[in-house]
Amino acid sequence: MNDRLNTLEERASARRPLLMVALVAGDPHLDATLDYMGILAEAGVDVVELIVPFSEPAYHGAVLQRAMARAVNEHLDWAQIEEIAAEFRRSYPSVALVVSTYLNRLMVAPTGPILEGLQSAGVDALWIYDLPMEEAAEVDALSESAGLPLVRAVSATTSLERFREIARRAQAPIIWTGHSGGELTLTGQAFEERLRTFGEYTRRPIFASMGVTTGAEAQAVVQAADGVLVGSSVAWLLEGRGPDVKERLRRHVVELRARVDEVAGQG
Amino acid sequence: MNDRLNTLEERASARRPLLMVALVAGDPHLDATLDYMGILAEAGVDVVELIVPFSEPAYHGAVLQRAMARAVNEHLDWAQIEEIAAEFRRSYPSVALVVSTYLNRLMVAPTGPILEGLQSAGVDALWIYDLPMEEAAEVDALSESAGLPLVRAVSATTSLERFREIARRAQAPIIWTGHSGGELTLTGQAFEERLRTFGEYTRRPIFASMGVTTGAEAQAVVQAADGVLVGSSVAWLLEGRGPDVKERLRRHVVELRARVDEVAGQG
Amino acid sequence: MGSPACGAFGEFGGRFVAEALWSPLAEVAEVFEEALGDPSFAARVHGWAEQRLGRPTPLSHLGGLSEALGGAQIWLKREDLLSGGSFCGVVALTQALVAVRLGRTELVGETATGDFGVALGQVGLALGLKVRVFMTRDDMAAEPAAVRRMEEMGLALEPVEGPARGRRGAMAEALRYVACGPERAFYVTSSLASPDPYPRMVAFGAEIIGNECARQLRERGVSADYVVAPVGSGGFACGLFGAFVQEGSVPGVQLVGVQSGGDASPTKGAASLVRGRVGVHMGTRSFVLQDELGQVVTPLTDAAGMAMPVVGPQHARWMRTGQVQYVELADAEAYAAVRTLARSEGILACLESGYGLAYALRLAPTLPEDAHVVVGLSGDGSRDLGRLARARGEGASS
Amino acid sequence: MGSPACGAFGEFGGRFVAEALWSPLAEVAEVFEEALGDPSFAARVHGWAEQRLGRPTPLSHLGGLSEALGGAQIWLKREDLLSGGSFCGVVALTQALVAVRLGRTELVGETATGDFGVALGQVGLALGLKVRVFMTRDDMAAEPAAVRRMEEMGLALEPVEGPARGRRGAMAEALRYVACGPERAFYVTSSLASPDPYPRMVAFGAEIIGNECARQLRERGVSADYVVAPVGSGGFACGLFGAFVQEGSVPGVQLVGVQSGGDASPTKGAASLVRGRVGVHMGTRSFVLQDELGQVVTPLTDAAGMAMPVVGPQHARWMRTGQVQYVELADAEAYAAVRTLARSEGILACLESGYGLAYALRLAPTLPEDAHVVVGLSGDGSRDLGRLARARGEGASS
Ligand SMILES: Cc1ncc(COP(=O)(O)O)c(C=O)c1O
Ligand SMILES: Cc1ncc(COP(=O)(O)O)c(C=O)c1O
Repeated sequence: MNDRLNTLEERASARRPLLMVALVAGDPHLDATLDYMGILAEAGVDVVELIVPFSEPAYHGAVLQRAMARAVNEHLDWAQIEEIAAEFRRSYPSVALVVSTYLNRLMVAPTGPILEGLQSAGVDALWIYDLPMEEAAEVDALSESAGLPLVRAVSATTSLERFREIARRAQAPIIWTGHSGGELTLTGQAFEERLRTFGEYTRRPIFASMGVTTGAEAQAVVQAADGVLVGSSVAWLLEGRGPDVKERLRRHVVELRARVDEVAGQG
Repeated sequence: MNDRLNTLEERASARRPLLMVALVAGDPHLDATLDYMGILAEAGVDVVELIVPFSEPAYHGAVLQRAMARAVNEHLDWAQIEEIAAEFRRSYPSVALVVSTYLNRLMVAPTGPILEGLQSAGVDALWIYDLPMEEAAEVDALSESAGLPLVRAVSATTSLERFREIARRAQAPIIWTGHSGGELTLTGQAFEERLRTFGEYTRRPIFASMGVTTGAEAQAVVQAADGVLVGSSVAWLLEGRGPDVKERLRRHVVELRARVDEVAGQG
Repeated sequence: MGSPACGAFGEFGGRFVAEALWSPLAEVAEVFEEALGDPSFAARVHGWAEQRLGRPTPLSHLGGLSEALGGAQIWLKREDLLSGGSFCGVVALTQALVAVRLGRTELVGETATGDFGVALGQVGLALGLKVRVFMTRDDMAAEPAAVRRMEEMGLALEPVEGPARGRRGAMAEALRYVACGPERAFYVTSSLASPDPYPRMVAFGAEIIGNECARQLRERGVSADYVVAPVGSGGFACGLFGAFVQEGSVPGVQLVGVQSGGDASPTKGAASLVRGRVGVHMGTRSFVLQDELGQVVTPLTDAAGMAMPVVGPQHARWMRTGQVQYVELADAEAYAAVRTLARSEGILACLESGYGLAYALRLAPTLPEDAHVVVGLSGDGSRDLGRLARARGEGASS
Repeated sequence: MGSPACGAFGEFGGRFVAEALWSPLAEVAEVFEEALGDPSFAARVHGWAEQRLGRPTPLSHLGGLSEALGGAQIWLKREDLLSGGSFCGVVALTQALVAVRLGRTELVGETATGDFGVALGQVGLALGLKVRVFMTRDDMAAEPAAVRRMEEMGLALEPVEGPARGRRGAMAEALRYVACGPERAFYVTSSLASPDPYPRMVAFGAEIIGNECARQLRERGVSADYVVAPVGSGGFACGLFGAFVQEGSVPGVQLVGVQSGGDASPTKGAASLVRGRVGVHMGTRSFVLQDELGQVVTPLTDAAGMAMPVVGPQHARWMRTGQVQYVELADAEAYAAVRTLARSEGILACLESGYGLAYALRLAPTLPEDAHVVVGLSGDGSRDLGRLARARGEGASS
């Protein structure tokens, strides 16, 4: 496990809530994405999730579907993703970077070298949305030999027994996918209880993706989870664009960061 | 057989071509029909066919279908038909009168009295379009006791054997239905040969209904048949109406009569 | 006037046609009778019905709906499952095979909704015959999909002009065409109300349906207490009742023919057996909707297949003998019954079938749970979807 | 990357889904496997297929067309005769009975043409289940009759917004809905290209078709030399081939899957097995039409049922093993074949079936008269009438 992932674990153990923000690579073009990543880093996110767009984003909601549809037109290949990761890493050596995508995008060429390239570029972990544990054996091996751990997802349908197996394999943060591109699948108390139980079985930080759009919602999430993953509210903000989009992005993330930090040391 | 029907037979034997013209009773109203019948009689027709309209004139072509559709709206009952027949008979004691209709119109009341009423009014024969010989047993009996003979139809599908049976029963003119509301079913030589053969087996005059519209066509028909029946060309003329319709009707029938008479004594 | 001489069903039936048609129809009758005596003919009919038309259709038990109604068990004979109305299929097939036997080369028929035209194409082309279909211009405009289908099959489609009179106008034209070339053209009809031998031939084809149903009931160990079917000109009902009507063969079954009462005002509707008088129309002596002068009345009903002013002579006889009971129900009740079936069992029946269904929905709750009511569904409701939506919009029956 | 772990067909198949769906699908797989071991389950499936869906469909020998082509005998497996596509019926039925076994109360599925939505309503309501159908707004606008039909059945119809992507978009929404309430909602699909256990379940239902066909051939004393079927996502073909593909069971039969080549330009069309590469899409590892970056390409073809960028994993395996031969034909050839069949035999097949037919029309004249070619007709062509008329107008193929 690399230092940046270690740092996340340490912060989580210290009850310092974590913030992960997702961006779609190439929405609207690659240079803008690098700028946006910088804004996130400056505003203090712990992890940037860089979504590599896929034409068939079956497990994303309408906002991220639209963002990916725009980004697909940029025709990004893995060399470009590596470049942007490397560039980001040069400027922000301590902010963790997760690259995420659908499996098919990793099958266009031998997958091992793609993973190695990402690792060398400074990517800390890889999240493949449509690769459940049982189907992951081969990717697990490649991930191990490339030194690029996989982000594992859990959800309301994950049993405790299954969670323990997932946790056992996890070498990187775990993500609670608590809304399925729209509705929340568990709310309030049930969500908190489940997160608490799961938390007892892993040292990896658990980020919860819960369709968060405001600082207050983010704060509520980190009452129960180690961190919050914010995705579509950012894509929605970028979709509006206009001259002051960067400033609005900065303010949104700063607000998320501030409200999340209010929970520090609690719980 | 009454005198008027006898006269027709005598004329036929003397090779004097016969002319029958059909009118739809009540097209456009009953008084007009009586006027038109008078015009036919004055213009020298041998037989008037008075068509009692039926809502479903399955065996008539489009022109007579339209005429009947108009006449049906006049709601004529059998008493009115008798009246008009009686009126005609008073003015024209020697012109033969055939009433024709579809069977259903004779079934609204006991059929015997209807036939008797027509006979008393001076009708010479009754033609029921949809009553073939085999189904006519009961009507035959009623016709006999009412003294109102049935007109029998023959056609291109009538075999010689069948014709002989029809002829055996015939007490009134026979009608060759040579066109079925549209196309001729036999033309030229075939028609002539068939008519000649049939003629050898009956003394009743055979009128041919062949979709005749002009004097020339009528003349051609009576080269082979004892007489010609003209129907739709008259209904078509009346459909146009206008102020001079009676004069045009008169001229049409006078022309038919003249051309038909040119054939007298030939053949 | 009394009984017809040819093709009589008691005092009903007969061959009341113009002379030009007598001999062609007599020839058809003769060959049909001969075919009836030839076991290979029945085998051919049944072989084609199975291998080409997809028979038999199933008999479905409606467990859910029966339980919800809390009475008799409801069964459906599912002619709705075969596309285009399988009744048309068997009826066209039987006659087409008679045409082949007679050496005719062209089938000629009329169609109103287009279903029978399509069925003629299906069996005619398969048998190597030409097919000519007469259809009024109004009907053609109302059924563009059926017209396109016939065009794709390459059928000779004859638009009928003149006063729009649905099937009747087209039938007259088709018969007239046949009269002009009876040595090659063969008239085919789907109407039980037609001159002999057509009522016999239509029934012979349609009875396949009733025979299947009777066999299926036996296989399921069920004896029907009621068999209910819609009656327009009555071909489908005649076929379904055929297997049950013979005295003694299936004792104790009550047959019910349901006609359309239109908007329920007494002088409209299509209930020829309830409100008609004996007359002769479409070549047969039967019950005819007519005025006091003997003019035929055009029935007003939303169900295309029910709008017939005359009924097949078999039904006229069965009404006289009491072998079948005939009733009328209003259109609104038929709509409601179609909807009930769709929502409870996922089966979309045609509006025509709704009359029989509606009767069964009334009847079932009055009977014990071990009673069995069979309803004949004559076709699928795709064509009626627009009407159903409008009827719901008008709140006619929801 | 190599073989999937779950529901593998050689190196193809698998259950490539988001974590939220894993456990619900695993539970479905478990119950499905258990059902396969229970003879009463198969009996229920076959009973409902026969008594409710109207199976079997016939196998028709085309004597006239075969003779005209002057070669092999052509036979058609007639799924076109059952309304709405009987393939949808058996596939919905099998899954619905698994749902009942699992104690689920709501069927949830997606539909593109509407046929599968209607089939879900037919079997779901009959089984006392609620039914929810996801359909994109574009597809709803394109298929108003199917939408009305589902409305009449009272189904919960969910319009899917967002970038119009046909069945794929609707499928994503349906799966997402199920992930939110897996204890009551049961996902049902008609697509063979789907996560395990759906390819197995779809095949289990569809194989009824192939088993019938094999039995019907035996009964007619015929041994097929070729069995030809259209392949979109491949469910119908998989069902038809199922009975013939086992080595040894039917020796010497060549299976041919025909895909749409669209307008015949090489980068378009829907021939995933001819022009696709191995990938993971719609939850399964199979052949996917995609660009060099791994983005899925939307196929361009006139045939609604063929426009799938990914094919069921069974076909991927059969292509690898050589058990089935896969080819592509241009849309214009499919139109021409549909028209030839309509005009020669009076059978209107859907455009989708036209690809298989077109292959058979090419093949038959090259074979001797005692060879037998079976073509699977997957549905009726009513929906394609407009397209056929336009294609004729453009002189594409007449
Ligand atoms: C095979 C099968 N089983 C059962 C039923 C209905 O069963 P039940 O009467 O038990 O509701 C049907 C209805 O069509 C059926 O097809
Ligand atoms: C019963 C029956 N007989 C015959 C045929 C075709 O016969 P042949 O192959 O002799 O043309 C069919 C075709 O479907 C059929 O269903």
